[in-house]
Amino acid sequence: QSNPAASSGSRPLSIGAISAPNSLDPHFYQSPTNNQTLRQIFDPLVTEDATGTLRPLLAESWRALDETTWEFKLRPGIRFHDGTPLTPDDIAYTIERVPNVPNSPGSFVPYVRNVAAVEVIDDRGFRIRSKTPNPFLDRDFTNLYILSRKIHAGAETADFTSGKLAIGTGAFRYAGFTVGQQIELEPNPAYWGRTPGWSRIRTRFIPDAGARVAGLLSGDLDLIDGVPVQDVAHLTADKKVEIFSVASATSAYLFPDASRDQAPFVTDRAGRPLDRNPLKDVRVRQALSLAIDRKGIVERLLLGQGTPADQFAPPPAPDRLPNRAPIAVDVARAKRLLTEAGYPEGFGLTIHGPSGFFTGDVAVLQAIAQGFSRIGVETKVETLPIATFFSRATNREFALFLTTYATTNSAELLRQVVLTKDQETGAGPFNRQRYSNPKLDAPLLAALGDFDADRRVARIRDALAALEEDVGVIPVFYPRFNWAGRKGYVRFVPGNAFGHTNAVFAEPV
Amino acid sequence: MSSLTEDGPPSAPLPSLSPLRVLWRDFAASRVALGSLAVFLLLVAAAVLAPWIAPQNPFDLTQLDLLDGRLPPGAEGALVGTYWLGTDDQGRDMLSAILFGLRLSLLVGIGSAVVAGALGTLVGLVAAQSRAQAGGRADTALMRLADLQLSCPSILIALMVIAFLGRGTGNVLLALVLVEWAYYARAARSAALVELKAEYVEAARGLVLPSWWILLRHVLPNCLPSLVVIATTQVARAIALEATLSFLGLGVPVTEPSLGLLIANGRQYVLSGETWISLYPGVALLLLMAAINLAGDRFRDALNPRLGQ
Amino acid sequence: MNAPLAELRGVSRLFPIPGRRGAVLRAVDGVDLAVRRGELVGLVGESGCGKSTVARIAAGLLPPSAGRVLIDGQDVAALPAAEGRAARLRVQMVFQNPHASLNPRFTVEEIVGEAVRYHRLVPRDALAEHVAAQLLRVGLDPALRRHHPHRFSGGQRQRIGIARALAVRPDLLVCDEPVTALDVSVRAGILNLFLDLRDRNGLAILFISHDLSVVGHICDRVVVMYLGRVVEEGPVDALFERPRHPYTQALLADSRSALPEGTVPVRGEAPSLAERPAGCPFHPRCPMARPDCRREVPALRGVGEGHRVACLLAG
Amino acid sequence: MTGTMVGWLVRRSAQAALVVLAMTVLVFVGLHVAGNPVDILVPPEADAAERARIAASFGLDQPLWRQYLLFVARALQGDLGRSFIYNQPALALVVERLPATLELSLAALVLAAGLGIGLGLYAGLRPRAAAARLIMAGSVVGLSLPGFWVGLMLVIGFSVRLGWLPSSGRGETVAVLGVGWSFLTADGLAHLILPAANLALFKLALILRLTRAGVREVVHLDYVRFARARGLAPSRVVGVHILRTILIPIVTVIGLEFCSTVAFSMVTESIFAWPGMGRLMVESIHVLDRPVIVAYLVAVVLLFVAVNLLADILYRLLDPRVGTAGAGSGA
Amino acid sequence: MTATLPLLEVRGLRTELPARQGALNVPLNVLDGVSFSLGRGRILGLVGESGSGKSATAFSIMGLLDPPARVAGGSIRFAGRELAGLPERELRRLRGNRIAMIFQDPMMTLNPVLTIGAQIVETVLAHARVGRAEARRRARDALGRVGVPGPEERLDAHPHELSGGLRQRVAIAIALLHEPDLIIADEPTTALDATIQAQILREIRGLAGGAFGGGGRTAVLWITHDLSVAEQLSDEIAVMYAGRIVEQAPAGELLSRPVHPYTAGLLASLPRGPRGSRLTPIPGLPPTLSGRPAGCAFRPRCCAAVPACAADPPWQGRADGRGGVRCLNPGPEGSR
Ligand SMILES: Nc1ncnc2c1ncn2[C@@H]1O[C@H](COP(=O)(O)OP(=O)(O)OP(=O)(O)O)[C@@H](O)[C@H]1O
Ligand SMILES: Nc1ncnc2c1ncn2[C@@H]1O[C@H](COP(=O)(O)OP(=O)(O)OP(=O)(O)O)[C@@H](O)[C@H]1O
Ligand SMILES: [Mg+2]
Ligand SMILES: [Mg+2]
Repeated sequence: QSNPAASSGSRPLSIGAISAPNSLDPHFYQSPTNNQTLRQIFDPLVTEDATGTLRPLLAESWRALDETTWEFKLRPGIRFHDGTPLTPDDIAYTIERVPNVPNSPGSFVPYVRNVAAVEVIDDRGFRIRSKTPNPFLDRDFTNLYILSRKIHAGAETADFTSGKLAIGTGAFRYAGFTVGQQIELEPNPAYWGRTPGWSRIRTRFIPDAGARVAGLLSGDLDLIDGVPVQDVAHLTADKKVEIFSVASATSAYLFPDASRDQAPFVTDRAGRPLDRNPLKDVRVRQALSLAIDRKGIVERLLLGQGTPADQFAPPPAPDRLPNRAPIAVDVARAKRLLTEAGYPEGFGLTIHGPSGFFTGDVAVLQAIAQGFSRIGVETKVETLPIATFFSRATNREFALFLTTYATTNSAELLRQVVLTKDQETGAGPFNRQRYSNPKLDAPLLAALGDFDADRRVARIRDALAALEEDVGVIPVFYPRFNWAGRKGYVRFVPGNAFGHTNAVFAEPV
Repeated sequence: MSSLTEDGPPSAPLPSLSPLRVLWRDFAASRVALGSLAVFLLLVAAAVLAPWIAPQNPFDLTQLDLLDGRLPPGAEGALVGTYWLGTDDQGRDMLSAILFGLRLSLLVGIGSAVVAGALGTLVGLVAAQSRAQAGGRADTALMRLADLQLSCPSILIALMVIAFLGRGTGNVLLALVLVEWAYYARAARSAALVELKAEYVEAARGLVLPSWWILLRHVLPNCLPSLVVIATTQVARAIALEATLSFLGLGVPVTEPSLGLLIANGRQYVLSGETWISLYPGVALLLLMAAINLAGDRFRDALNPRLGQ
Repeated sequence: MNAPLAELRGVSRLFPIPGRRGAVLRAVDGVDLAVRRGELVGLVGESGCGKSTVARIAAGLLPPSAGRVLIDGQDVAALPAAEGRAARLRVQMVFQNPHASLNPRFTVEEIVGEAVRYHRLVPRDALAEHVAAQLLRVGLDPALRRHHPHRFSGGQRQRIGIARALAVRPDLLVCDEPVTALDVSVRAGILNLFLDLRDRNGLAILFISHDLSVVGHICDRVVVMYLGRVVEEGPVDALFERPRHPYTQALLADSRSALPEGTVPVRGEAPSLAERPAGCPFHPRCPMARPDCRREVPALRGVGEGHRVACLLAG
Repeated sequence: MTGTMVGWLVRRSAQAALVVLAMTVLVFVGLHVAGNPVDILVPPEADAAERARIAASFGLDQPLWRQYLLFVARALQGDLGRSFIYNQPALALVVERLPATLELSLAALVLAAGLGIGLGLYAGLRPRAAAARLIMAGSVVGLSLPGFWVGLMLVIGFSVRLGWLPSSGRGETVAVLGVGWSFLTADGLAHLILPAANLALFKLALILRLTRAGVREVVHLDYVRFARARGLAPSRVVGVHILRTILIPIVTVIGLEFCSTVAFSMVTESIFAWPGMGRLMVESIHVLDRPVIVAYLVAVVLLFVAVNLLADILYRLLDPRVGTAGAGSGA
Repeated sequence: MTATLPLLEVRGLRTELPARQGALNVPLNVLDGVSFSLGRGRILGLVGESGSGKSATAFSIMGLLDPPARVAGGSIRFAGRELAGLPERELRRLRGNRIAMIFQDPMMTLNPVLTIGAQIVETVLAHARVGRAEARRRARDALGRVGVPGPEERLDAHPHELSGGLRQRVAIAIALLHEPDLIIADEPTTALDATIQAQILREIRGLAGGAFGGGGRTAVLWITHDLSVAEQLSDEIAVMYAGRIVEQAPAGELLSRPVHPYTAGLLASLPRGPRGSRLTPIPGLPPTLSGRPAGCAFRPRCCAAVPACAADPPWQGRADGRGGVRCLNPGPEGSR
């Protein structure tokens, strides 16, 4: 039924969210949950939409003057919630503050480490000088929320979390926060842009999927995120509920140990250790990739809530490889490849994955094992709680593991995950299997400093192609994110491809 | 009840039955107990014979087909004829999965009860003996150890065990034993303390029998009834805890689901109406528990020669 | 007079009082007691005066806090382990409660044969026979050996307890109120059994009871305890005819007739062992108490052939 | 009496401290083996330098023994460290959520004890009644169905289908003594019912069975018969003479169960989005937030000691024969 | 003494215990036609072997049989009122008020976890509409009446803090609270020693004789297996065997001139004769509940049994109306 008071701004919105921010300090912890939640109170200079395209926010316009100088112009008349006007110096303050947030478990430093100086031009314009050429500098500012030197000088994380200094330029104002439980917001009447017409927003953190869905169905909640795939169909059919979804920037992939001569958890079919590592052979990796029924996984396990992978980079990344067909199952070819590689009988393998890290992770891993088994690779599955999974993966304890990475920037994806690991330059921090491929490294490193957009994209695609050819990772699928809301009460238009709920995108109907 | 026992012995001696026969006769006197035992044995037999009677080996990934996932009961499948109880998301025949899961749950539940029971009982007896005869230092130490266990959440213990040793059925068993021994230790200790004060124990001391002999031959059998009660609930608790661990992603391997894991997995399909995925394993678990508890109750009574007949 | 088979010398026993830290209760206070071969000694006294404690010390079930337990003149505590065990086996106890003193889960055979088997007192193949012999000895049908104790009457159970004790071939039976729980006809059978054992096997028996008619009938000697101390002891005839201690006198008077006319009845309850009165323990209830009874603890003094009493007034 | 009580308390506290110490060693070693929180927390954009900085800021770059000694030194001054992910004092974080968990656990226990004892009494006094048999059969169901499944069923039944009770969250709270309690408001109470019922189910079955067994034993005792022979009303015979004697083992079990209730509240809190420390603990385990785990355990051990103490005091009220010595040994 | 209606009149009381034999319901007769009567101010001693049904008689009168045992027949008239089949509510009004009971074991009859005072007060409140203070005053008086020293302090004591003698006196005080017409005492002194037993017997005697406000109108049913106690205390003694009263007679006469062979056997097993001489127990064992022979149940153990004993021996009343015997072959020398 439609509410008579619809869109009059008098309706509250009650959200059930899968996870909770750990603080209201926008520079304390760089995570999608924190970023999405705080995006309601604070604004970045630039933002990224659901297709990975950058859009102006606090910055009205920007351009690179040369390889190390970027000029930004702020939107006029922006004020913080307490009335303090936004000035270019606040950008300088924000960048100064980032490295000085104590005890951060994951700070925004990587975004600002390259900044050499901020130069104020006038009351709206400023320049950012970088230490080395960085064609992605604007992208680095999409998650960095701007604070005010006047308001926030000397602010500690606790001051934000308590609400005292949770003062931003965003569409909503702080109205209450209990760590791990809920956050309450009210509209910012002085917002420069349009605010969704909610009288009040209460987001409760409900990690259990069943509880979120039940909360929606029982009317306790108006909008939920992280709708489990198995509930999408019946919620879609439900007359009182509407589903909203977006293709995510997440790529779920298998990471084989292709570099060591001997890998753990690889055996012959009888369970005896092998004297060489079959995963080092590109044909074996290829065979494994061909054994996976990606379509089946997406259709049967994810119930259509995703896309079978055709390459490593996810669809919202503008610079991914064009015109790729999804990788089809080809058991015959896979077996042939195995035989060519010297494993006509197959071998034994244990594959690992996290449990409860992303939708369907456990089920998908089993389905992958099903596929592997079908080509003669006798596969065992071991899922681990994330608490131990990532540490063990980092310690190179696995032969092949399933995980995800989310970004709309293929260059970043490659640099973080598959670029040859280098402690000095900090390259490949997530290259847990120590993958190294010169044919990938060369074009990628060149692209990372290239200001010519077209050439850069071409180089990135070269790198992606090199990875594809070598099957350095085995991409599996790209999930879809779903929200469910009360039909006729709320409409949710996801503004980016990272999941999590942000009331800025929720409109009353 | 003393009046009852004054009912003297029969003038003509009964044929002497071996103690086990007597136990059985007393046990079998209850029809409910016999029924429960039959159900229990049936379930055990089904579990043991699972590899031969199940239509499918649900632990063998090559026998599963994603395309048969989440079929309702009675559906025809590509790989196995009819899925009488439907399939789960991986295309596992639920009937086979329940049979195999029963195996694991029995192993985990009864295995942990047996091991933890033996260990805990031993600890409890030693503690009681120390309290009754030797000033109780060992008792204090052991009971504080039990406190340590009892105040440490079982889930955390399980996490640590699995962190140390990896996920696996054996490790789940170990975790459950670590979690449970203290219950038995406390129960055995308090029962043994009562028994150690009994006159027949004193009589045994008078016969210059050693303490360990008295503990094992006299005290332990008399503590058994209360331990049997604990054991029946602890089997339930172990299976439930294993299910909870699975729910939290810490239980048995996902490709070899126990009943608890099947229920945990099926839980996510309850709202979407695919209730069979968790319902049938739940019914199997319920049946198992009811059989164990009812048979256990009767067994405890049968263990008591006074209540026999 | 033959040498004592078992002897308690100056035996005391303290128990901590629950709930009161440091406070102790002197359940038995300097008791001397001797039992000779073939002698039936009665031990009587008010409930709670320490009879069972004395019995348990004598049977080696409880170590004394002070004093010594001698068997055949040797201090049991000082003997080497193996001999100590052998010595302790020679004194066996029969308990008051025929219910509680038999393990309900054992069959008669197991109850009687257990210690014999453990100590290898008879060859393995002779065990069944030995057990049967013990059962016959106490008048039980060996055909019942596979039954559990709950299927027996109180009297029969008590016989099982006695058979268990006899099976290890003891020289002394310590019987703690063995017939209190039985009714008269059954009691008669058990008492006969004791008399037989004494006469035929020369068994010595320490017999605890508060039924004076029974004690008077079967015992050779009587020891009277009050509040943890021996107040009077002597041959049964002498003591029953001329009780010297006022407590013994009261006990005898009351047991002969519960409603005696004319005598001065003993009033009041025994004080608790924890608040033992100074001086003679009996003085607060004693109809003849004198002022010095309040100060002086009377020692046992001989007043006749083997008859000793601890009372200032008895002369 | 009070003197020994104090001594006993002191001894008990010393033992509790030992337990805590042993537990912290276990947790340090266990979590160290389990994994490295940095691996879980680092954002995707992080580079090696950032990782090193994070490790250093948590003190994880030190060898484990030094981390432990540092922890002990700080703990002695009452500082259990800061949460890795919340950057708040871990103890404060836990204590802040303690009331919610306590409230849930106590509500569950009260429910379990109230219903369990009531139904157990009934089943024990009328063992042959059809209702009694039904109750006993029901108790088996309570023992065997996993709580996380039952929880969802409760939600589907009472929130989704019937719409009687809210499905999750804690509802309105009222501050008493500086902490918020939800059982004092109608809304809060409505939120409390389902999770408490879910948590109570297993305990309910256990207490029920225990009570029944106790009643069956006591009902034939002489003093119960004597109480009836004195013409006392059945309510008094049952409520005072029977119940008080069987209450001791029940109180013991309730005391023991309390801790498992707190532990199992993790699951219930997750299902019902109950903002208690169990949920915090689950989340902390997932990210290996050691200071919070340690603080949680310290809080639980202290609770355990307190509950044991309470149970001992209750023993003494219930049964005057229990002396201090007995209680000390009873543990 | 009093020619009026007896206070308690039990006629043909049959109490049975359901049992199965195969598929058949074969109730066991715990009491098999017990009859006796008791006038005001009189004391009847009830003696007999263990398991003969003495307690069952008491509990049948009180309506406190342990289920599934139940009164299956006969009548129990108390002050002219039928008790068998009286609803529980009515019975409750009588219990502890007009009919009081004292149990055997003073340790077991008082609830160990309640104070003495609480247990007396609750009994007062169960039958009298008085305030707590008044109830407590009455409790104190009751303790004083049975000679408990320092009654005020004792009220706050727990049973385990009192000696056996004191505990039993508390139980007696409770029995006397409402000045009952009938006291049923089930072996109340078995656990006590001679001096304490003597004190209690004196008190009971005084009670029936008019002390403690009983006005000499209180009747006592005294169950014991101690024949000498029964003799000293009672006016008449009834002897039970296997669920029946086999002989009843004035106390002195019964013991000096037993008529039933069983009574004679009981007397013979008392210690007498020279010290150390053997006693003479009754041969054989008492029959089990399920194995009671038809006819005279004592027959298998009786040396004077004749074939006719296999038929039910009738009750032969005494000429003076004070008792009788159930035996075909009675005689002072019956069993010798
Ligand atoms: N193990 C013990 N711990 C503490 N006190 C004890 C212990 N054993 C006996 N006592 C106390 O010692 C005293 C003497 O007890 P004992 O059993 O020897 O008396 P008794 O003469 O046998 O009494 P009864 O005739 O009632 O059997 C009693 O006050 C009793 O409470
Ligand atoms: N609830 C019951 N269940 C089974 N048998 C019972 C029950 N109540 C009584 N009996 C039997 O009834 C008979 C009479 O018992 P009762 O207690 O009246 O004997 P008693 O004469 O009081 O014996 P005692 O002198 O031992 O107290 C006994 O054989 C007893 O076994
Ligand atoms: Mg004694
Ligand atoms: Mg009786």
